Amino acid sequence: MWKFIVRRILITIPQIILLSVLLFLLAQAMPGDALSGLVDPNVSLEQKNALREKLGLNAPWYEKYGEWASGLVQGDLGQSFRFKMPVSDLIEQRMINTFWLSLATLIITYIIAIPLGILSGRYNDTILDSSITGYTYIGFATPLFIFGLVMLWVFGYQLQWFPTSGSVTPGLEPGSFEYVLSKAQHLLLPAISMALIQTVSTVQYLRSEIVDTKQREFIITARAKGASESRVYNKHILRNSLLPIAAFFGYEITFLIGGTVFVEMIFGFPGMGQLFIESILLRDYSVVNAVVLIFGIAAILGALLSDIILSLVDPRIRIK
Amino acid sequence: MRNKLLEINNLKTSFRIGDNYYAAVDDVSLTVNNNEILGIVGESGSGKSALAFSIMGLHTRAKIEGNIFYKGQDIANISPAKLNKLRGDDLAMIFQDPLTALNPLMRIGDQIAETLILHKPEMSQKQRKERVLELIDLVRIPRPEHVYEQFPHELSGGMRQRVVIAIAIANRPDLLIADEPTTALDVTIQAQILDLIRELKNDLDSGVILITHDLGVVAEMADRVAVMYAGQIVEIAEVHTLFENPLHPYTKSLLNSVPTEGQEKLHVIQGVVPSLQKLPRKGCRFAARIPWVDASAHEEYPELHEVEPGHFVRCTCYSHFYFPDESKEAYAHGNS
Amino acid sequence: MEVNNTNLANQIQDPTKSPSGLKILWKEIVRDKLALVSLILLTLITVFVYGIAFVLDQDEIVRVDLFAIHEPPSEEFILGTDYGGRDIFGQLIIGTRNSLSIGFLVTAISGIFGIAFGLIAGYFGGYTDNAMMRVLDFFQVLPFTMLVIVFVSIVPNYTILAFSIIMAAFNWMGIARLIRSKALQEKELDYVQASKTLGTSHTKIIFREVMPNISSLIIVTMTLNLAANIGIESGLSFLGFGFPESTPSLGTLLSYATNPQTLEYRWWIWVPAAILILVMMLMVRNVGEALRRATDARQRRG
Amino acid sequence: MAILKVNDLKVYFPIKAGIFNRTVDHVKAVDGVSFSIEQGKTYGLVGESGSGKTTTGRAVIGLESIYSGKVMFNGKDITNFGRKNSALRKDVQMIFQDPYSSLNPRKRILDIIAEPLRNFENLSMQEEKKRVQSLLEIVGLSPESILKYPHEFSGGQRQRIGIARAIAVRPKLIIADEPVSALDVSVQAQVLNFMQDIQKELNLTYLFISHDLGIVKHMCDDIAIMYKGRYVEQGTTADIFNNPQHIYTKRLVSAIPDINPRNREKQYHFRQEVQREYANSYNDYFDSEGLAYGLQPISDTHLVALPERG
Repeated sequence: MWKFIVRRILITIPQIILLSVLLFLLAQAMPGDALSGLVDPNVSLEQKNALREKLGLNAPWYEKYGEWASGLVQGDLGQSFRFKMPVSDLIEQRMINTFWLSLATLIITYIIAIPLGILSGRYNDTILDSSITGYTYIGFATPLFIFGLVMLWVFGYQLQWFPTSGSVTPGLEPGSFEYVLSKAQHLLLPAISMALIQTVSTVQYLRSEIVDTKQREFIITARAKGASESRVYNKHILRNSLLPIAAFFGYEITFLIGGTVFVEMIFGFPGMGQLFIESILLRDYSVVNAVVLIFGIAAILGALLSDIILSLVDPRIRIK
Repeated sequence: MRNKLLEINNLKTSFRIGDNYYAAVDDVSLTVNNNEILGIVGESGSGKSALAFSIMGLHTRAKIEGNIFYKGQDIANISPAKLNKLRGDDLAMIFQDPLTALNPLMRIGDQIAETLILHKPEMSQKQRKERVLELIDLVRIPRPEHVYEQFPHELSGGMRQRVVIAIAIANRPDLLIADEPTTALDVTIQAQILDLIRELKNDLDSGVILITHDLGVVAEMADRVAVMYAGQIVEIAEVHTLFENPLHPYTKSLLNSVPTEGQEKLHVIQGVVPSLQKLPRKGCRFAARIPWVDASAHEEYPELHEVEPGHFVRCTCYSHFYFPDESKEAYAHGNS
Repeated sequence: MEVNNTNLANQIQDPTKSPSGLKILWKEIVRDKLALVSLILLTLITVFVYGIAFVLDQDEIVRVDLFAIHEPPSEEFILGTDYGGRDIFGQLIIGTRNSLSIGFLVTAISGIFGIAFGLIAGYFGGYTDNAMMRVLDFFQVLPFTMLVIVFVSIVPNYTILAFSIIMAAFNWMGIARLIRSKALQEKELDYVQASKTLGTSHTKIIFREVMPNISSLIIVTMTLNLAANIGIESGLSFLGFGFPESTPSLGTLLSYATNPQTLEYRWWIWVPAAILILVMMLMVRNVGEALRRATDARQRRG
Repeated sequence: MAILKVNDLKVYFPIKAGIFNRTVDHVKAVDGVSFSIEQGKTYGLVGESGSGKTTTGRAVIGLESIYSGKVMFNGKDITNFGRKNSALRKDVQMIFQDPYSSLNPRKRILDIIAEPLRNFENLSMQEEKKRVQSLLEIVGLSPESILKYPHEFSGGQRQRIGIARAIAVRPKLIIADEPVSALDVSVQAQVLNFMQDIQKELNLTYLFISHDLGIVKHMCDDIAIMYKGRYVEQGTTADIFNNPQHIYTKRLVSAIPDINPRNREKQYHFRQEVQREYANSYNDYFDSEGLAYGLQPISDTHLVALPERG
């Protein structure tokens, strides 16, 4: 098992390096460079070129990459062209917001997925199952952004149960109870919207795991032992079906990343996704780069986490 | 002293295909005594496994008609709770494929212990573990303590089959059903597993139903043999009788198609086993495979005839059967 | 005809494995009422939007008319106008056509590449497979939406084809992984081994022996991908990174709803587009799922 | 003259381990196997799962890459004969175990049987069709079947179609890998009889791979017993069955269930006795790694794996 995990971690390192190279090259291809954000637009071309040379902007790409990467390792994500401040400062609060939004989404996703998946799998081909699969069916075919808009329209504007934008009501004392409550309130609608769509794949996965496990031969062995149906379910079917779901966990992060971009835009939620879109529109590419890099690393680590969980829970990998 | 353990009367197990039910086991009656091995032979599609599953009540979507009396109690028609009291305790089963018959995510020890938890709840945890270790040792798996903690994928096929057997015999069952227990195994392992089953039968004084397609296995193991074809028993007899004086055309053909000493040409049975849907429900089911035998030789509704004590043959065609090639004709019974 | 079944398991033949597999998939759709209705509706939508788009003047539709801003539905504008006074109905038609075209294009590009990738990795296995799978793993963990947006914003010559290629470049992994795992199973089967001993070349074995045997999986996956791609395209357009500017798109119509005024009071701008996207995705999925059920049911028994 | 000569054949599969997935060792699937087959004979290769018998067959026809050793066919070295070397390739054909998977379900019988013809011979459509039809007749199927698909046939019929494909380009050697083990007893007989018939007709040589000693005894002239990639015993069918020398062979022979119930006790005791001998004299027959020793001749035809004398 340890070998498996170490090998898996070793795969992660080139992935992260490759991701950073890819992003760096993309940044090079982006119109404008660090200079355009730094200097007065009225400076002459010659002066600019001299400055470029001085700042090392004319160096070959791999040298520039080395410099950029060593900065990254020290936590230096570069400067924002537009806001004239370190990207890391710009990102910090946004990242915290997105983190809470993602966490809330994940929790709601599982709160929905596990009971629905279990019911649907256990009572497959009943009316209950049909209604649950009906939901997953429609959920699969509904783009998140449309669903988000509808949720905002219904619960934000029509019923006015939730705030329609922002992450907290302005003017509240950070750390106070009202502040936390307001944060949660702002979080809830986007998180529920995302979770309701995101959860359908988990529900379906769990359902098909259960239906598959039900048909496995060792279930017959368990019945032949004289185990009651409920015991067969709890001891054999459920246990065996839930383990792969646990391993699914890390991959959810990948799905979340795509989702936050849409949800944060729709609900005006000041997180990383919104920052990303804003920065793209402002052509503030060092911020764009940093956001994509962070999300990319999160996804890579999520996949790593999934595989590690799998290797821990499945004895076929654990004992080798 | 042999007592009647199991008595099956007119069992019919049907599966639904499309809108109709088709009987895979059709009007089967048999008995099993304790300390006796009843061999059931047949090719694929004969219904032998469906019969085993019917006895254990393991079919989830089949229609079962008829009676299965276990020690006088009709287990085809009892509540699931009562059946669960018997399964794993009085009745136990050994499955064909040891690779899939064990839960891949559960330790060997826990899988064996489960049967004890279910039927001997009064056992303490310590007693239970001791018993499991004893069982692992009983089925001759080396290093019981070690194997107790292992998972199925760490064991070879033969070892896994021993675990399956250990599960089956954990509560000293009176009736053991072995469904092709050695088909997935190598021949040297097969010999060991068969010897083990025989010894366990003697020790526990149980009745065993041994289902197989291998005539050699039956010849070595069974006390009595039932030959199944297309869902029915076509011949049932004491083992020596069956091999020395087979009567039903199917039994004879089957025996002739196995290579034996000095045989030049193997016998080939014409045609193929009909599918469940296409099976003729009237007349002799084997008639189509022996077209040279006159149609009048068959019964309209073939029944089992007791030709000598304990020897039953279905359909009257047996007395008119001969092999079409000259050389075999001499052996055929009642040449006409 | 001589149909011979030796046991219960073989009694129900896997039609997707038999020559008439595609015919049977078709039959399955016809039998499945929902899928049939979906297919008919889809065909109607397709014919309708392509037909009308043919006669509509796109320049006319996207021309800003400041005297007709935010008009509610009327006789002149069946579905009203947007903030630039442009006809919603016309945009809807052309947008749907564009969404479908892009959907097909992306599905085809990513499908062809993914199938070839998966077949080659799965068939050769070993080191080839290992190396190819590392590449695939990497692509799969990339933040798809964001990279597409970044690419879209930096590509200088931005056209519909460029957009499709960018989308396909980050979207071929799913089908490739699926095909690869199927090809891995398939190549172990004796018919592939037999072809090798009979002197047939690898290329021929991959595309003439193995591929036909997984054609139903390919069809099912491509159909489901089509639904997904329509959704992804409209999502990107919604964010403003889909179609080139001034090309009508369903996602663009929906993006107007990020304005609270529009969301609350001008339903005619975004609701029809939302419904159209939902209906199209659902219909394509219905067809795809019916195909999948047909394939699965047989495989479980076969 | 020997049509096939295999000399010290080794097929190793790498074992990957460690963090970098390097090859740390090899599974010696076939570990130094030598034999030769005379034209027109049937040579049986017997062993349990994992013995390397199938790998040996697959290596001979080029489906496994050979680690070392030599395969000579008709005096020519075919050890690593490439895909392009069609003249040699067409002379060696194979019959597969599973008749359900060895025929491409998507192809018509015509295309299945014609596959080798298309690869090795340039026939017109008309000639090709005729050839396929005559092949179908040889294997006892109706020539009208050419437009049918494999699923329309039973297991035994499919196996015969597989044989028709194998003999389409008139090979000299056929490697039959467990050709009947997936079939029911009564169907086995049909395929075995048929294999014997075409052998006589076409003067074929068989390398017959099987785990079933009864069938091998019925079919083969010479037999080799394999265990863990090595030969333990080789000889004529009579040598092996009437005078088994190696303890593993004895064990294998004693394990075959006897079809006569009267021999039950005898068989049981024989088995017990062999088991005892196996336990007692294991070290006389296997080296420290549990592998068989090199072969020593004990008669003109009979070779047994024993430690070198002296």
